[in-house]
Amino acid sequence: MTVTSAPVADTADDGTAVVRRRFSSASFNWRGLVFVVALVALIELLTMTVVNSIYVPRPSQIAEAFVAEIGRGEMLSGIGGTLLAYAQGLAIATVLGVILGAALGAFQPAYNTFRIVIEFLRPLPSVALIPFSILLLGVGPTTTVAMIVYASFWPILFNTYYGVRDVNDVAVDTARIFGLSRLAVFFRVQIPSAAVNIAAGIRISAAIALILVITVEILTRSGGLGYYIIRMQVAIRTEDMYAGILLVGIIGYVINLAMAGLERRLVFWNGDIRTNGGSR
Amino acid sequence: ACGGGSGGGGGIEESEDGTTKITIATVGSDSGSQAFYADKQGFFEDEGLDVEVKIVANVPELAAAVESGDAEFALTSPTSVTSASVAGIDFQIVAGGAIYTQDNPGVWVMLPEDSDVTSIEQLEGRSLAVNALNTMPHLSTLATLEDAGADISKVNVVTLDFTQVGQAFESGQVDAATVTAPFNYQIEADGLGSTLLAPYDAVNAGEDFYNTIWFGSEEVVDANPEAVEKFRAALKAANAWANDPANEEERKSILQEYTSLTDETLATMQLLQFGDEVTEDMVQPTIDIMERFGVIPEPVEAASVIAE
Amino acid sequence: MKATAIDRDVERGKGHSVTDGERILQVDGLRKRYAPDAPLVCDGLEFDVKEGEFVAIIGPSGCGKSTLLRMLSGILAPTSGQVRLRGQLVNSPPPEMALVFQDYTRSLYPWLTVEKNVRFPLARRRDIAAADKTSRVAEAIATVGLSGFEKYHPGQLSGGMQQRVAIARALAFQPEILLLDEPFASVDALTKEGLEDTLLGIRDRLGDSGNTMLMVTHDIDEAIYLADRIVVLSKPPCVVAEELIVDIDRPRSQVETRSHPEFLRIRALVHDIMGLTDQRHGSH
Amino acid sequence: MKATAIDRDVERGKGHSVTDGERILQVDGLRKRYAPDAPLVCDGLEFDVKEGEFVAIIGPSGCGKSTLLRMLSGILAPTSGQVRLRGQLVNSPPPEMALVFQDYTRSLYPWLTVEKNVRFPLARRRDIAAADKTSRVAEAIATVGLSGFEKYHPGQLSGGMQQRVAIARALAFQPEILLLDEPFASVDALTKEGLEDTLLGIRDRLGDSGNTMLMVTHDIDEAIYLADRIVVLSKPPCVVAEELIVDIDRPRSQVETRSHPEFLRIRALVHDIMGLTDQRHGSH
Amino acid sequence: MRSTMHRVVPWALPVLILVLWEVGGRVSSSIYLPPLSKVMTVFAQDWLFDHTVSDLLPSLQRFAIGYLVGALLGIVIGLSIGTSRRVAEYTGPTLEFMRSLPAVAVMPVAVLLFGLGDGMRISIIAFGVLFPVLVNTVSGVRSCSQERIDVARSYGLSRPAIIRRVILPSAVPMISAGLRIGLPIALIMMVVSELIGGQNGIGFYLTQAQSVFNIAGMFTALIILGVVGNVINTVYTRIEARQLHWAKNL
Ligand SMILES: Nc1ncnc2c1ncn2[C@@H]1O[C@H](COP(=O)(O)OP(=O)(O)OP(=O)(O)O)[C@@H](O)[C@H]1O
Ligand SMILES: Nc1ncnc2c1ncn2[C@@H]1O[C@H](COP(=O)(O)OP(=O)(O)OP(=O)(O)O)[C@@H](O)[C@H]1O
Ligand SMILES: [Mg+2]
Ligand SMILES: [Mg+2]
Repeated sequence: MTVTSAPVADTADDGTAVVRRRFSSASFNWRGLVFVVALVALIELLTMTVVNSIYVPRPSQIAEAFVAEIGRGEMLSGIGGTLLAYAQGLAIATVLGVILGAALGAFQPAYNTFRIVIEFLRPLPSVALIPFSILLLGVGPTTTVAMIVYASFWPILFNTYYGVRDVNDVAVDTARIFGLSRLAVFFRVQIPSAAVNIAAGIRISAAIALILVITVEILTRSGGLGYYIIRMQVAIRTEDMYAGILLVGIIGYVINLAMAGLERRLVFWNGDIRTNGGSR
Repeated sequence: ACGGGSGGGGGIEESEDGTTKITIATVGSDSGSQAFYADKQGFFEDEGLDVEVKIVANVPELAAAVESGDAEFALTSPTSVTSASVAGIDFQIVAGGAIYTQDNPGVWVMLPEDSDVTSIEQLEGRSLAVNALNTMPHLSTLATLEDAGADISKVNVVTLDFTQVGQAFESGQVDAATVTAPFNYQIEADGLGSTLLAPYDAVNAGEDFYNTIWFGSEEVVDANPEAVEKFRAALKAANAWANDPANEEERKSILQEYTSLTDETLATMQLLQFGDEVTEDMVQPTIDIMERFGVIPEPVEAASVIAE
Repeated sequence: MKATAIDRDVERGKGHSVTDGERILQVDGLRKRYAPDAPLVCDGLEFDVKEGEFVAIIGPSGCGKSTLLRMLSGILAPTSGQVRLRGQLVNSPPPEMALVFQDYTRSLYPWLTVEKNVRFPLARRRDIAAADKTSRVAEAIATVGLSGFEKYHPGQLSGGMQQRVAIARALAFQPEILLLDEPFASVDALTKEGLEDTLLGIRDRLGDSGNTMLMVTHDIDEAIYLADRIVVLSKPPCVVAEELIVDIDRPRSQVETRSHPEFLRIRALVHDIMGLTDQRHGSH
Repeated sequence: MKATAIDRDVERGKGHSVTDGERILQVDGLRKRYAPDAPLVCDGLEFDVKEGEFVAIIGPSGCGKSTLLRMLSGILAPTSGQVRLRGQLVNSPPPEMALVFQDYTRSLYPWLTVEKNVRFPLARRRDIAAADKTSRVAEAIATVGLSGFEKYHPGQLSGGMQQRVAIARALAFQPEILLLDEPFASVDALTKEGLEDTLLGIRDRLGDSGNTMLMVTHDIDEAIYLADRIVVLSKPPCVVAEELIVDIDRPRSQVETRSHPEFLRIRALVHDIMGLTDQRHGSH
Repeated sequence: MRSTMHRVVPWALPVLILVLWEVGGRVSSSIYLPPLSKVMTVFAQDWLFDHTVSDLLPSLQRFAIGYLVGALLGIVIGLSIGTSRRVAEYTGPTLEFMRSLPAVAVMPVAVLLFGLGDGMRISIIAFGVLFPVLVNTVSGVRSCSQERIDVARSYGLSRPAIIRRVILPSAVPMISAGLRIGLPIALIMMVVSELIGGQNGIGFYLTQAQSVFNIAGMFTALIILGVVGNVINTVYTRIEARQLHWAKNL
């Protein structure tokens, strides 16, 4: 869902135009801004006229509250802890997910052994597991991190599993022919082949992890931006609550932008090279 | 850490400078605010306690925090201590929290602004929102309804977080709701609803009872009588300070620090009163009402959940 | 060497003698650069194709033949210059054209069976009756010798078989202009002979006004055997190094044509030119 | 027809005259069926390869040549029968062997540059010094005429260039036994000549004890020019239809060898056999 | 012989875990780890068949509708974003923003739009499923090889035809992975959505059990979720194995 190459690209008059457009889209996306502005304006209009609820503040009010809260510092005070827990959780989930997913994908007996347990654990909502986690890890960042790992681990695991399992035979056989060990084939062929899938998995999880860190903070009141949001909700400061949510969305957007940039570098060969030619 | 309270161990350690370190868990609202005052006003320190105050959300998390030894004492309602006891978890009440009094009930049944309901039995056949089933707000409302002659099986009870009630009233999704402070003030101020009655009146025939209490696991409580004493003493001092109308302004400013309530909300809010001694007759009514509506299968003696 | 150079000039003159009306394709100053900082691949290609003509394109590996075909077929935009089809600028794939890609593995659809792959371009065509489609597909599959493999998926076929599926797909489509990028590279000698004659058959059936074909090949004999004209590209950045008219009567036949004196003359000529054109590899 | 049949028998005798000690590869009753309900692809293949021998394998498209190479190299298990390398059963890829796949597009790693693709099989080898690796890689890339493209990714190369990267990779690896599956299919005539001579050079440098090579090709001239022996496979389910000894002196040269009487004799013979073997396509 | 092994092996680990659970529950005195047998007793009491009818079925219905709506939206939006740079540029930032919003943030809006009934719950499930499917769809579309698209273009297929007949099938393996990732997320969102304004459902049962320390009850709800997850997944894998055997040749 990154704003990058489109295989059936819009017709360009010549190759260079396409190239130029690629660059402009990488630097600044004016269209996206226009869309956002239009959408916000529409909501503003709707909240002023049709939707008249005190529980749905107007975008302008939220913006006002956002600026005020930034100034007051309260909203930002917990952000460090939130981001730290987020980063730790996502990092652990990525490492575990890639390693285990790849192992399961490369080694069918392993998948067979763990299949049922995995499928059993996967749909358990982390929300329901929080009490157990508190019991084991106490209230605080450890529980938050554990819950993030639990929720964001699965997409990475499964995308990696599929990517590694469906790697093309010729690529693997080539490496085997040259006498690479199973492990070397795994790291040097299967993992890079699956990189496209892994990247997509991480991108999904990057969002899930952010949702989770906020949700857990809300549910356990263990500080951070989530606690800010719930405190504002309980204090009936709706605008300020939405200001907090706006901040979450902005953080999510920035994270995604960074992820997409990273992905473009890591799996640069995916489609990009071909479309660089400027196909019409 | 799964074993009952093993994480906390039997003993609470005393540090080198003679202070006792404990962790307590409470909720971030007026009903759980004693700890904030004790902390801010130095009542814990006076007793030689070094207390870490954690804010935790709901009953399951509070219970888990105590069970795992993450916190020595925590605040909850008598109903959940009773439920835990029935489920075989040995929680003991160590100190009092917020008290219901007739002129300061803390919980109200509210109606949306344009409601044609004038008395509670008219809710028969309509929908009533409560924040959670089998809690005091829910059970007391049922008792009120039943006492008024309504058939409670015909009341459509839905669970709805307090924070959502205003929106539900605004869009006409429910016919009534049981609400705590400060939401009732806000709903009234916004002109979305009005107060019908206080359901807690039906719990103890209008007499005082505990709305919230402090508890710990039996193991910890039994093994650390001194720490329990110190904790009680500190809370007692905090209660005296908090219940004194002269300190209202200061109390509100501390409360605001923890809850982020706005000045306007605080101004309209009637602050809760706190109690020190936990007596059986201030706990038993809540247990009885639980039994009345079948939340617990058999009667429980209040004495069995109150620490010596 | 000099002599052949003169020879070539004379022949190039011939190549240009087509009148405007007969030209179906005009390639005009075509240049291509894949990225702003990449080297030039095609540096001003310039040639015409007559209606019904069979043109073979040869040139060293990596010189830009596939790039040229992609630009002709309108799927790749040239950096400058233009392709005209009956005078119209080509800037998107024209409906009367089909291209058989060099990379057959990737150009087949792995989720479709052989039969469905061949049927693929026809599926949406309203102007052809369903029964007609089915017979066209079956015929094309039979032509490339794959009858019996209709229900296979591409992944279950050998390289040469996959390549033949791609050819069958183009044949079933029956385009006015057929572009072929090394279509017989992975096919054995006999099958290749058969397919060459199939192409000639299609061309001859309709005479000069029939299908126009452009074929990239590395097999010089094949180029001469099939083509009316051979366009020789230089090493990259490629330009048209030579255009050679193959003045051998049709219908041609594998045995007779290949021993025709003109065939042998052109063969020697091309060998010479190729040696001249690509000096990295001297012939041993 | 009769006469050639006798000829062939005589030659087949020769093919089998190798003694046990010289045999490096033994193919013994190899059968392959891709799925239990799929038709048989190979039906009891049987032949030997001597140490240092150059064997060309030809046969109709889809007959099972790639399947055979995959079984020889130990990446595909035969349904029955066995492959022995110096008497050892081959059931996983032996370290002294390398295979250049027919499907070069997929056997190159798109995330690696040309240089890194070629270096790929060497990277883990402890027994070669880093400087040695670098020079081997550079040399292999130069041999296939791709100097200057070291930093390109496969997706940026033409088909023929990609195929040459795959060849360079195998050359840099310097295996004792090199299996090649239509390695020059997408390469132009000149480059091909150069690469053929490269292979011969490698083979001749070490004499009879040197590299053993097996090459699948569709180009009959190429097979004769390069090979010591040609194994002709029948149409599927394939068996060894013929084995022909190519008794032409080495070193060979493009010009002389191709006009050698023995070359022309075998050429005619193979053309004849191929026509007989695959009767679907009569030669025209 | 091999196929029986194939069938037995996956059950080895689960059985082992169940045995350990029973033993652990008996040895440990912790109220939070009731032995399996006790959980199964509660299971029989509660789920045969009172709560199955009153809680499980309504939950599953919401799950099914929400999942389908979310998956469909994800594929459609994913395809339009993946195939058109314009659409990607216009909607990208907005979607990236929305994707990071926790359910609590979406819930008030959902309540506003759909009320407290099933509509709200279904929309929340759909919201949860939408993004994983969407992200994977876009990735799948982007990894479709250019040759494959060019072939279709050279045969004069229209843009929508190319999307439907070339790009969509190419992206199917990735979409399928997305759908599979979305399955448990839908189950989770189902539970989360039942926490508010709930009158029935597994999530509702779960919170009730939690509030009265009915730990065995909590476990039965978790078991049900796990079993449902497994069943749905098995069905899904079967379909996938039958339809996607060509995926290796992409
Ligand atoms: N993975 C597979 N699954 C099923 N059948 C296969 C598979 N690979 C090859 N085959 C079948 O095996 C036969 C031989 O294929 P193979 O690739 O060995 O042929 P080949 O001799 O290399 O042909 P070519 O010269 O066209 O490359 C073909 O009929 C093909 O359909
Ligand atoms: N997508 C691409 N991006 C960048 N460079 C490219 C791309 N495709 C081709 N090239 C470059 O363009 C040149 C010509 O490529 P092209 O595929 O047209 O050659 P070709 O004549 O078809 O060669 P071959 O006979 O080997 O197929 C090569 O040098 C190659 O590196
Ligand atoms: Mg090419
Ligand atoms: Mg083959």
